[in-house]
Formats: sequence, C-alpha cells, structure tokens
Amino acid sequence: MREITYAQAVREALAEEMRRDPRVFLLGEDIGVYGGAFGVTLGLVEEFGEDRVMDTPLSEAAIIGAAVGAAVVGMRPVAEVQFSDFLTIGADQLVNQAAKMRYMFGGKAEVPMVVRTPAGSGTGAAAQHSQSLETWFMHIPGLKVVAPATPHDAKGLLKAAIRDNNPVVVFEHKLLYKTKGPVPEDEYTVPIGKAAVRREGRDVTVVATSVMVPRSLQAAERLADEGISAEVIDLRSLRPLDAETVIASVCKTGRAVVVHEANKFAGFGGEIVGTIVESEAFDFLDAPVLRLAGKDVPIPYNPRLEKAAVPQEDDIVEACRRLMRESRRVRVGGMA
Amino acid sequence: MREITYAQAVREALAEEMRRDPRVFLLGEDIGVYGGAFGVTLGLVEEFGEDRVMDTPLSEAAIIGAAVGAAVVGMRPVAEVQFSDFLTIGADQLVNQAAKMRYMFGGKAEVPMVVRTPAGSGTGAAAQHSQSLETWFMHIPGLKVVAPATPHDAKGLLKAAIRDNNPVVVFEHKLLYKTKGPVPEDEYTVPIGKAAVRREGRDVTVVATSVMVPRSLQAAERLADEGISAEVIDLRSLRPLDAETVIASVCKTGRAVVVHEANKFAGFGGEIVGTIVESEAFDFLDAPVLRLAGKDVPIPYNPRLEKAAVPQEDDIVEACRRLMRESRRVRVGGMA
Amino acid sequence: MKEQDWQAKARQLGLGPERLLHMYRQMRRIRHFEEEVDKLFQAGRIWGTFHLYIGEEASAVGAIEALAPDDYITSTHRGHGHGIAKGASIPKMMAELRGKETGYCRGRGGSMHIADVAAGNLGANGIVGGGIPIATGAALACKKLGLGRVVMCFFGDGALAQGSFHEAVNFASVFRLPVVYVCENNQYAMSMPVEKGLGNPDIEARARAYGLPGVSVDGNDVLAVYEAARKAVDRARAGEGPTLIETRTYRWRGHSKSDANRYRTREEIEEWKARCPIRRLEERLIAAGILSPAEAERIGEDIKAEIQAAIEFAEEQPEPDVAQLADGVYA
Amino acid sequence: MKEQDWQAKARQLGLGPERLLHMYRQMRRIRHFEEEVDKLFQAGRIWGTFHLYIGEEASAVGAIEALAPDDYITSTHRGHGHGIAKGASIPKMMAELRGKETGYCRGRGGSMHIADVAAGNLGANGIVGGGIPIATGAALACKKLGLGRVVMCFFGDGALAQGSFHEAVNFASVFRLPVVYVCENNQYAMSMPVEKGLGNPDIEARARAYGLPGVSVDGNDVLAVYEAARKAVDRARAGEGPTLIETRTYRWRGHSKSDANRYRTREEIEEWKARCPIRRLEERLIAAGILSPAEAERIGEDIKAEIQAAIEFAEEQPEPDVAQLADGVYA
Ligand SMILES: Cc1ncc(C[n+]2csc(CCOP(=O)(O)OP(=O)(O)O)c2C)c(N)n1
Ligand SMILES: Cc1ncc(C[n+]2csc(CCOP(=O)(O)OP(=O)(O)O)c2C)c(N)n1
Ligand SMILES: [Mg+2]
Ligand SMILES: [Mg+2]
Repeated sequence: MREITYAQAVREALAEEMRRDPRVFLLGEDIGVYGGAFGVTLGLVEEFGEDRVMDTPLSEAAIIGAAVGAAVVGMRPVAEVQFSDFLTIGADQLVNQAAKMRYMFGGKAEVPMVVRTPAGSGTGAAAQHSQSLETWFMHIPGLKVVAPATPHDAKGLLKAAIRDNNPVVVFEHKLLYKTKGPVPEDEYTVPIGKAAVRREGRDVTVVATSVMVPRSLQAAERLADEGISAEVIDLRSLRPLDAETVIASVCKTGRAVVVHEANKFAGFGGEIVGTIVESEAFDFLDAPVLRLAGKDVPIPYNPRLEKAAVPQEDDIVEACRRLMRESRRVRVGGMA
Repeated sequence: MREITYAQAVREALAEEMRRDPRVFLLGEDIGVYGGAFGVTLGLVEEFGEDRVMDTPLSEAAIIGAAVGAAVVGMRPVAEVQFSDFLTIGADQLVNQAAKMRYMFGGKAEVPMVVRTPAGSGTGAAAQHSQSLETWFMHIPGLKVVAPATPHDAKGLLKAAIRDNNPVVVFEHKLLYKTKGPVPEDEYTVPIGKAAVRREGRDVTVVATSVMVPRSLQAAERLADEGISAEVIDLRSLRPLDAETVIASVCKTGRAVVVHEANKFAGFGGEIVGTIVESEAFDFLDAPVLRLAGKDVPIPYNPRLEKAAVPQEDDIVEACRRLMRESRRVRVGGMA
Repeated sequence: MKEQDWQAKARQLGLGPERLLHMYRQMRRIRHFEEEVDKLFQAGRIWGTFHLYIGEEASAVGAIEALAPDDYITSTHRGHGHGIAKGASIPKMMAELRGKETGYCRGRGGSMHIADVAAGNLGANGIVGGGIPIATGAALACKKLGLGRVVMCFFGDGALAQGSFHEAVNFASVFRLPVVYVCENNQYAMSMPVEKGLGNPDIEARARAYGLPGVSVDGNDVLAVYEAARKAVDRARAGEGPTLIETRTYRWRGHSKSDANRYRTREEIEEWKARCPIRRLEERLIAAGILSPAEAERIGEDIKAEIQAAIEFAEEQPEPDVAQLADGVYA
Repeated sequence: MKEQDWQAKARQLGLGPERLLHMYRQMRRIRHFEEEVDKLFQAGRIWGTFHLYIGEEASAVGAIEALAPDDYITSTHRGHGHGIAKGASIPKMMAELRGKETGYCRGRGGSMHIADVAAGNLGANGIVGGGIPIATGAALACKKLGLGRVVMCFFGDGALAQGSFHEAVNFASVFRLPVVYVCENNQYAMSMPVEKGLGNPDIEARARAYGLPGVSVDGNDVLAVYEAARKAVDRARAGEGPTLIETRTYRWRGHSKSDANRYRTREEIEEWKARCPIRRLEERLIAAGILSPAEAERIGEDIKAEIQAAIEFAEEQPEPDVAQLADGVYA
C-alpha cells in the first residue's frame, strides 16, 4: 500500500469530503494560501476556492461559534483551531453551545461540526502552545473526541467525524504530522468509538493514544527482547471510549498501564483506570493499574525538560517492567 | 458556637481579609449594590466602597485577566465569576496566563489571585448554569482548586486562598449558600490541601466533595441503621489533593466509593480511583473502587430529571450496599 | 410624532391595518404571557429561573415583523418575547416552562433554552453574548446555501461588553453576512447601568468600528423598530452585509425572579412605564380608527383565554420519563 | 518632514542628542539581535519557535522611550524588540533562547515568554491578545497602589479581532486606567492582511467605540511614535485614562521561523525595506550633526561585539537540571 504522511492524510480527508458533500467547508486562521501553521491545508484553497476554505479573522470564539451556527442550519463546517491551547478561547461556544444545544433543545437540533486542532509537546513551543487538553472535552457530554495516531486513522477518523451528526473534536499531534504510514487509495472511514489492538501480548496491556502509540510500540519491541509480552491498544476515540477492548485485554493480561501525554492529575488516565477497576477485569488484576502521563508542570521550553515532562519510550519500558516486578501473584478474586 | 450560613461565611472571609490587607479587593459582575447573584457580597460595597468592591462590565475574560495583571504587580484580587459555567469564557486567562505565568517566567512571578464561583445543579437553571467543571481546573498545573462543603470551610478555605500566593479557584455550591453551620468568631483559616474525615467508619470509605458531603453523611446515617459503617471524607481541596487521608481510610475499610456531582466520564473521580489503586491501599481492596458521579448528560431543567442527573442520598446508600454485597472476601495481596 | 405623520409612516412602510393589529396582538400576547408566568412562579408552579420581557415588547415584535417566516432568529436569556414574536406556540412554551415532555425542549431546556429550529428560532441562550457567534454562523450558512434567508440576532446591552460580540460582529462584517444585530438596550445589564458598563454607549460609534451601519431607535415605538429592522433586513438580503440596531427600551420587572431593584429608583421605573409600548400603539391605532376600545378589550379577553388555555394544557401534560434522561445528548 | 522641522520637533519633545542616540542604538541592537537569532536558528543552535521584530524597531523603541523606568509593559509573541527597548539584558535573553538555566525564564519559557517582572516587563505572550487583559489589570493595580506608574500594552493588528482586546479595552475605559494600548500594525496577522481581517481597520473609529482617543502614526518614524506615546503616557499618568495608538509598520521576515511568504509579494517587502526605520533615523541624526558615519559604524561594531559576547555567554551557560523540572509551578 502507498505510504503518505499524517498531514497528507488529513488533507485527503478534507478534500474528499468536500468533493463528496457540498455542505462541507473549512474555516480557520491562515488555512488558505498559507496552508495552516503545519501545512496541513496546503493546496486546498486552490482547488475549492475561498468560499470553502475560509481564512477567518483571528477570533477563535467566532470561528467555533460560526461553525455551531452554520451546522445547526444545515452546513457541515470543519473548523481549525491553530493550536489546541486556543480552545480555551472558544470554549464557551464548544462546551456551552455546540455540545449542549441538541440536548437543551429537547433533541430537536443537530450540530454536525468538526474542530480539528494540533495538540501536544515536542516542538519547543512552550507552555501555551503544547498542551494536551483532550480530557477537558472528553468530560463534556455532547462532544465526541478522537485522537488519531496513524496516517490511516487520521484520514479515516476525520472522514467519520465530518459525517457524524454531532460536534467532534479531532486532536491531531504536531509530532505526527510528518510521520508516514500506509493509507489505502480507496474510500474508507474509521468508525468513531473503536479502539485498535496494535500489537498483541500476554503480560501487560499498554493503553495509549496519539503520539504515545508509536512510543508504546517501540517500548513493546524492547520489552519483547526481555521476555515481556506487551499488548498495545490505541484508543483512537477518546469519547466514546471503547471500554470493551480495553477490558478484554486486561482480563487477559492482568496488568495495565495507561500512557498519555496530558497531565496526569485529573487527566483521562483516571477514566481508564476507573473503567478497568469497575469492570470484570478487576478480578484479573495482578498488579495496580498504572498511569504514565505528563508530569504536572506546564510544558517547558528547554528540550531536555520538555522531554522529561511527558512519557518517553524508556518510561513506558520501565513502567511495564515495574508492573511485572510488583505483580501480586496470588490474588483470588470472585464474588463474595 | 454560633451558626451562620455558607453565604455569610464567604462574606465574612471577604470582609475580614479586606480589613486585614489593603491589597485585597473584589471584582466581578453585580457584586456591589446588587450583592451578587446569590447575595453573597451584600453589604460589602457599603463598607469598602466601589474601589474595593468593583462592579465590572459583563466581561469574564477581562475580569479574570485583570485579576491576573493586578496580582502580578502586587495586589491580591478576588474575582467573582457569576456562574462557574462562564469560566469557559475566561479560560485562557485562567489556564494559559494565571496558571502558567510563574513557571513560564522561570519562577520569577507570583500570581496571588482567587476566582470564586458558584457551581452545581439543583436550582432549575439548566445546562448552561449548572455545571461542575472543577475537573478542568484541577487538571491544570499552577492552579489550586478548593470546594468547601460547610460554612466553616467556606470561610476558612477562602481566607487561605486569599493569602495563598498562587491562583486559587474556589467552587462554591449554590445549594449550600443557605445551609447553616458552626463558624468560630475567632480568626482561623483552613489549610489548602487537607481533607477532613467527617465521620469515621469501618466498612466503606465515601470520598465526597461539596454538596455531596452532606448527602453522604445522611447516607452514612441510614447505612449505620443497616449495620454498614461508612467513613465519610470531605476532600475540601481538590488540588492539591490529600491523598494520604484517602489512602489511609481505604487501607482501613478496604472499600471506597467516590461521589461527585461533576460528570462521571473523564471526571476527577478517576483521579481518586487512580490514586487509590496506585497506592498501598490496592492490596487492601475487597471490592472495586466505585465512582458515583453526575450522569453523562447536560443538566436538564425539569426538576425530576435534574435530580436524576446527579447523585442523591439514595444513590450513595445503594452504592455502599453494592460495595458490601460485591466484596471479594478472600483477596490475598502482597508483593510478588 | 403627529397622528397623521404616524399613519403616513405606517402606510409608507407598507403596514396596513391588519399587520398593525397583528403587531398589537403579539405585543399584548407577550405582555400577558409574561404576567402569567410571573404569577405561576409566585404560586410555586414554575421552577428555576426566567427573565421577563415586560416593557420591551415593541422591540421583538417590531424587529421580527421585518423578517420573512423562514428567516432565523437567535435570542437571549430574556427570550419569551422573541419566541412569541417569531410565532411560537404558547402552549408549547408554557409546557416547557412547566418542564413537561411536550414542551419545546421536552422539559430539558426551560426558559433560557426555548428553541424551535425548524421554525427559525435558533434558541434562547443562557450565556450573555453566546448567541451572537451562532447567529453569525447561521448567516454564513444562509449565504452558502443560497436560500436568501436572513438571521436576526437579539442581545442585550450587557452583551456589548462580551468578547463574543466583538469577534462575531467583525467576522460578519468581513464576510458581509446577511445578519441583523439587534441590541436591546434596556438600560441595565442586571444591576449595571449602560453608562457605567461601557466606555462609550453610543451604538453608532460601535458599529463604525466594525465598518457597519449602526442605528439607534426608540425601542418602545414599534414602528420605529420595524422601520430600522426592515431596512437592515433588506440590506442583508440584498447581500450588502450586517447592520447593528439599538432599540432603546426598559424592563419593568426585576432582572430575574429575585431582584430587589437596589440599583434603580422607583421613579425611573414609573417614568418608563409611562412610555408603555403597548399603550402607545393602542392609542395610535384607536386614533387611526383601526382599533376601538371595545375591540381592544376583546383582544385582551381573547389573549387571556388563549393563555389560560395554554396554562391548562401545560398543567395536563406529562412529565418527562426519568428513564429517558439521556435522550438527545447525541444525534 | 524637512530636516529642520525634524530637529525642531525633537527639541520640542525634549529629545536631546543623547536620547536620540540612545534610541538609535536600541533600534540597532534589536536589529542585530534578531539577525543573530535567525542565524543561530539556521545553524540549529536555537530550538522551538520565535518571531522576528526586524523592520519594526521604531515602534518598540519610540513607544517605550516615553515610559519611566519603573513603568510596565506587556508584550507579545513578537517580543524581543519590546524586551530590549525596556532595557533587558541581552545575555539573559540569549541564554533564554538557548534554553539555559541563567536565561530570563531559566530555560522554561523561551522566546514567547521572556519576562522580567522586577524590571517592568510583564512578559511576552504566546496567546494573541492574551496580554491585553493582563496589562489592564496591571494598570488597575498601579492605580490602586498609587504608584503613579503607567502600563504600556503592545499587541499586533491581529489581536484587534480577539475578544480579549475588546473586553479589556472597554474595562480600562470604564475605570479610566493608566494604560497605553499600542497596536503594532505590521499589515498582517500571519497571512491575513489587515484589510481582510478587520471589518474596519481604522484605529480611530475603533478607539471611539470605547470612548478613548485613538491615533495612528507612522511606526517607522521613531519620533512620531515617541510623540504619540508620550502624549498617551502623560495622559495616563495624569489619571485621564487609556489611549489607543496604532503604529503602522512592517515585518521584513516571515511570520515565524517557517513562512513561504505566499501571501505577499517580494515588491511589497522591498518597498517597506526602503522605509527602514533605522536608516531613516540614522540619516536624520547624521544630517543633524548628532552622528557621523564613522560613529554609526563604530556603534555597529560595538553592538556586534556586545551581541557576540552574549552569544558566547549563552553558549557557556548550564542547561537546567532535569531534576528541577517542577520548580516554579507553585509559589
Ligand atoms: C457570559 C455571562 N455572564 C454573566 C451572565 C449572568 N447574567 C445573566 S443576564 C445578565 C445581564 C445581561 O444584561 P443584558 O445583556 O443587558 O440583557 P438584559 O438582561 O438586560 O435583557 C447577566 C450578568 C450570563 N448569563 N452570561
Ligand atoms: C489566540 C491565538 N490565536 C492564534 C495564534 C497563532 N498566531 C500566532 S501569531 C499570529 C498572528 C498574529 O498577528 P498580529 O497580532 O498582527 O501580530 P504579528 O505577528 O503581526 O506581530 C497567529 C495567528 C495565537 N498565538 N494565539
Ligand atoms: Mg440590558
Ligand atoms: Mg500583524
């Protein structure tokens, strides 16, 4: 299969959906001739024109709010927020309007809109351009949230998001834009709400998202050399969450570590731990469920500090080793 | 001891701190002659004047941002956001500015400010005036977050927050404003970061905050009649979290349920579960740690639906019963 | 204005007796609806919070009269008047306020979220200024869909201080969207007087900052409101972009259910009551021979009966089923 | 302007040869600093992102010259020039850009967060418009503390479209705060031309909407900038409230490290380069006999040496200790 980059995959998804459905259009800052801060939309304004690839004023609340209004009367806007940190500026429109409108109106409205936004650290852009705020939006009923880790999913999930009749927030990762992977030429979508088991294993389940997926796969490779067999799950969708796939895996392995870049404290890793602990997997746990997550600091500028602030391959390897070391061998579960 | 309401307690804290420290001032919408949407600041403008009890324009981003700027050059502002749902409008200033400024500046700034805001459902104000967004702000390093459940703590925590050299978000609960409780006449503060064991028990730990504390205490009363001895912990501070108190309790009881009003999915209940599971308490768990939280819906208007959307006393009773029922009696822990 | 001039103006605006009577009736329906809502609340039959539109009826009715039926509006926390003027069903509104399953929002929304997307009401809004970007986006869609529809966006004077106002109005100006912004200046945002809350309360200066025409009208004069709105709607429909209109009016009641009115005087309230928009129109219509006092009385009786029926309807409606709590979160 | 008029104006503004030379030197230091930063980046020695101020030097230097040393500024993502004009230590700036422990932010902040609160720089800011409410609050504190200090708030033309601008400027107007808003209109917000991004780019109209004086000046004319800033600072210090100043200028380089300049023409860039603010001042100073070409050359050499030394200093500085990652999150 041909290989393209994650950025190209996003671009293809946008182009294909715009060709397919005249109601789809893009709006955001510098997405036209500039091609977006990460070049993702390069070339689209040339094909689709300024009416469908709209360079907007520098106004995140208006961008998101305009998408809400356009969606509710029948268009299918795809808004870009240049860095996910700026979602804090348009948060009212996303959280109090887009997410709640349908419910507040008694189920009598649809808000089919997408907000695409680059997240994460690793580029030296420091604390206001490097956050991972997906937990915030996962916490809001009415929103869906996805975070693709591969070019394949970047395309397939975005297409699914554009066709979804609910507001969907797509967290793309800056460090992934230039990564390459196989992407079919034929039309496909990736359903929202299904995780992918990226590598099968027996001993420990690594639940990862976004850039933590390739890191976890590399860690799993190394662990295999030590005789530790790690199963790597790529959540892909954060809300709705594919709890089933996670639980089935933990029932099998008896150990789990959740790996995410978002700050640990009150981050969505807790949701995964809670989901596991509440499920039948609790009785299969040979060790505590660990959370390996961003340190509880704003993202620093210095590259060494920046790396130290979020989980790296070594940390994942070490967490899995620790889980193996600290396993409680004789744990008798079962109902009282 | 004299009893006063939660609202009076907040007012006393504000007045005492303004008398004590000329750098303290209040700003917000309708906090002057109107006395705030819940009457909390009634009478303060009469004592302190319009310069120290500032009625601002209807601009949450400017209110929070002005507090940031005033704090960094030496004042100690206490901003009121009329409903916590509107934090979504000032989120950039709180999250990208106030929380990160000190760290981004290499530890060379202080941002001693407080944002007070009423949270929670129960008043028929529907989806945009009833949220519990504390998880969002707990998730942000650089912020502290407290949520008092009693008049005593409403006063003591707010005074501690005003004296703290960091930005502190104080979530007050609308349903608590009129509740009464003992409050010393003498000067005191409640340290941020210390939970309170509100009731001792042997069988199950109920970890609660805010309005869930009185509900949990009532539930514990009923459970006692059934022979179930519930320990009720009032977290009081959400960030920093008093993990020690929670862990010690769960080590004792072997069972825990976290009760909060915030939506369950990706809510801070997961943080508590994760903290318990990661700790030595894991080995003492006789049952899964449960989360009893807001249903994953926007808060509805209809009072029956609204009640059904967040945990009530009955739900807490039932969760504790379930924990007792489903306990795994023979669970052998210990290191491998 | 002299009576003759008024009649000439109505004619010139194409408002014949029928439409004038319709506007009169709508204003009275709003007034009476709100009075009954207040009574129901006092009687403990309405829950939660609401914001009465009493005193401001000419603003909604005059402005919305300038719209075609399939045009859109966005409304505010003080939204009952806009809804009724846009043609809402009073029984469904009443049922919503009672939290009933057959209310506009199936009892999920309540006063601050009454909407009827299919009929062009994109909703009341609990967030001050929250509807302005939405109206702007709806206008963008109208333009893209080529339907020739216009969006009318209502908000209060308080919303002028919100960032959302600023961002959205600039956005609409940049793209010349078919939207009419109607700022209902009722002199206060809760307790904040307009002159204290805004560095410059002049609406024309504000409009100019965005490159828009801005006009301020007597919001208690339904004809003046209609005239300004009509011009703005025509302009929007012709593809010439947005307009900012201020309607100067006053809310007679407190900000919401609880308000001790500490920030204003009884005299001020009485002064404004003397400028009652409904009485003003009524006097005009009577002077013009379009309405007789007896007819006015009958209209009042009809409306009373209509709203009484709506109250009874709402009373009988079923509560939502708690098992359906999560209905409608996702499509 | 004729040479004589220029000299008369300088005198009238109280700018003697020493201060004019100081301003000249500051502008050249900024220019050279930025050129070296760019080279260091090209050489892979600076990481992350930054936004060069080349071409806009007269704006920061002219405006900040109007401040007293203990006045405050807030800056932007394009903040190196403001920092230097406010008296920042070049070695500490360079160390910060290299992510070193002895940099302004101990390597935690980088280009977009350089600050020196003690010296009155409340920080660059990565959020467009993010500094505007902060400056406003700082001005509120200055007023409350009665220190007679003024805050100067820099932001770009792009920030005019942000809600934070709108809310904060209205807030400052309402409370008559001692703040001077300086909008550096360099014609683009990233790729968005001012005329496309704003419904009305006229700054005076915008200021009027908030009840402020607004003035637009040639941002490449350091004297014109100083004059406007001086007046605004005096006004603020006298308790008469805020002013909005626009400095019309141009950024010569791309928006940030990577920018293919697809949104503007080479000719346009060249046209603006011909209006170089530094050369303009240099020519004036030479014509006035305040500077000789040889002295100009020597100043250039001095600055080169100074910045070279800063580069070397930064090179030798220690990296932050990873064990101290969490230092400074909380006070
Ligand atoms: C963003 C936001 N801030 C504050 C409030 C609380 N609040 C509700 S209405 C109101 C006053 C609104 O004034 P205005 O816009 O003039 O409308 P009016 O009530 O006068 O019709 C306030 C402060 C809110 N709902 N939303
Ligand atoms: C709120 C926000 N939105 C978008 C960005 C991304 N961004 C950084 S600078 C910039 C353009 C800013 O233009 P302007 O304010 O004119 O300043 P200039 O870069 O021209 O100096 C953009 C879009 C940002 N940093 N913050
Ligand atoms: Mg008002
Ligand atoms: Mg610019």
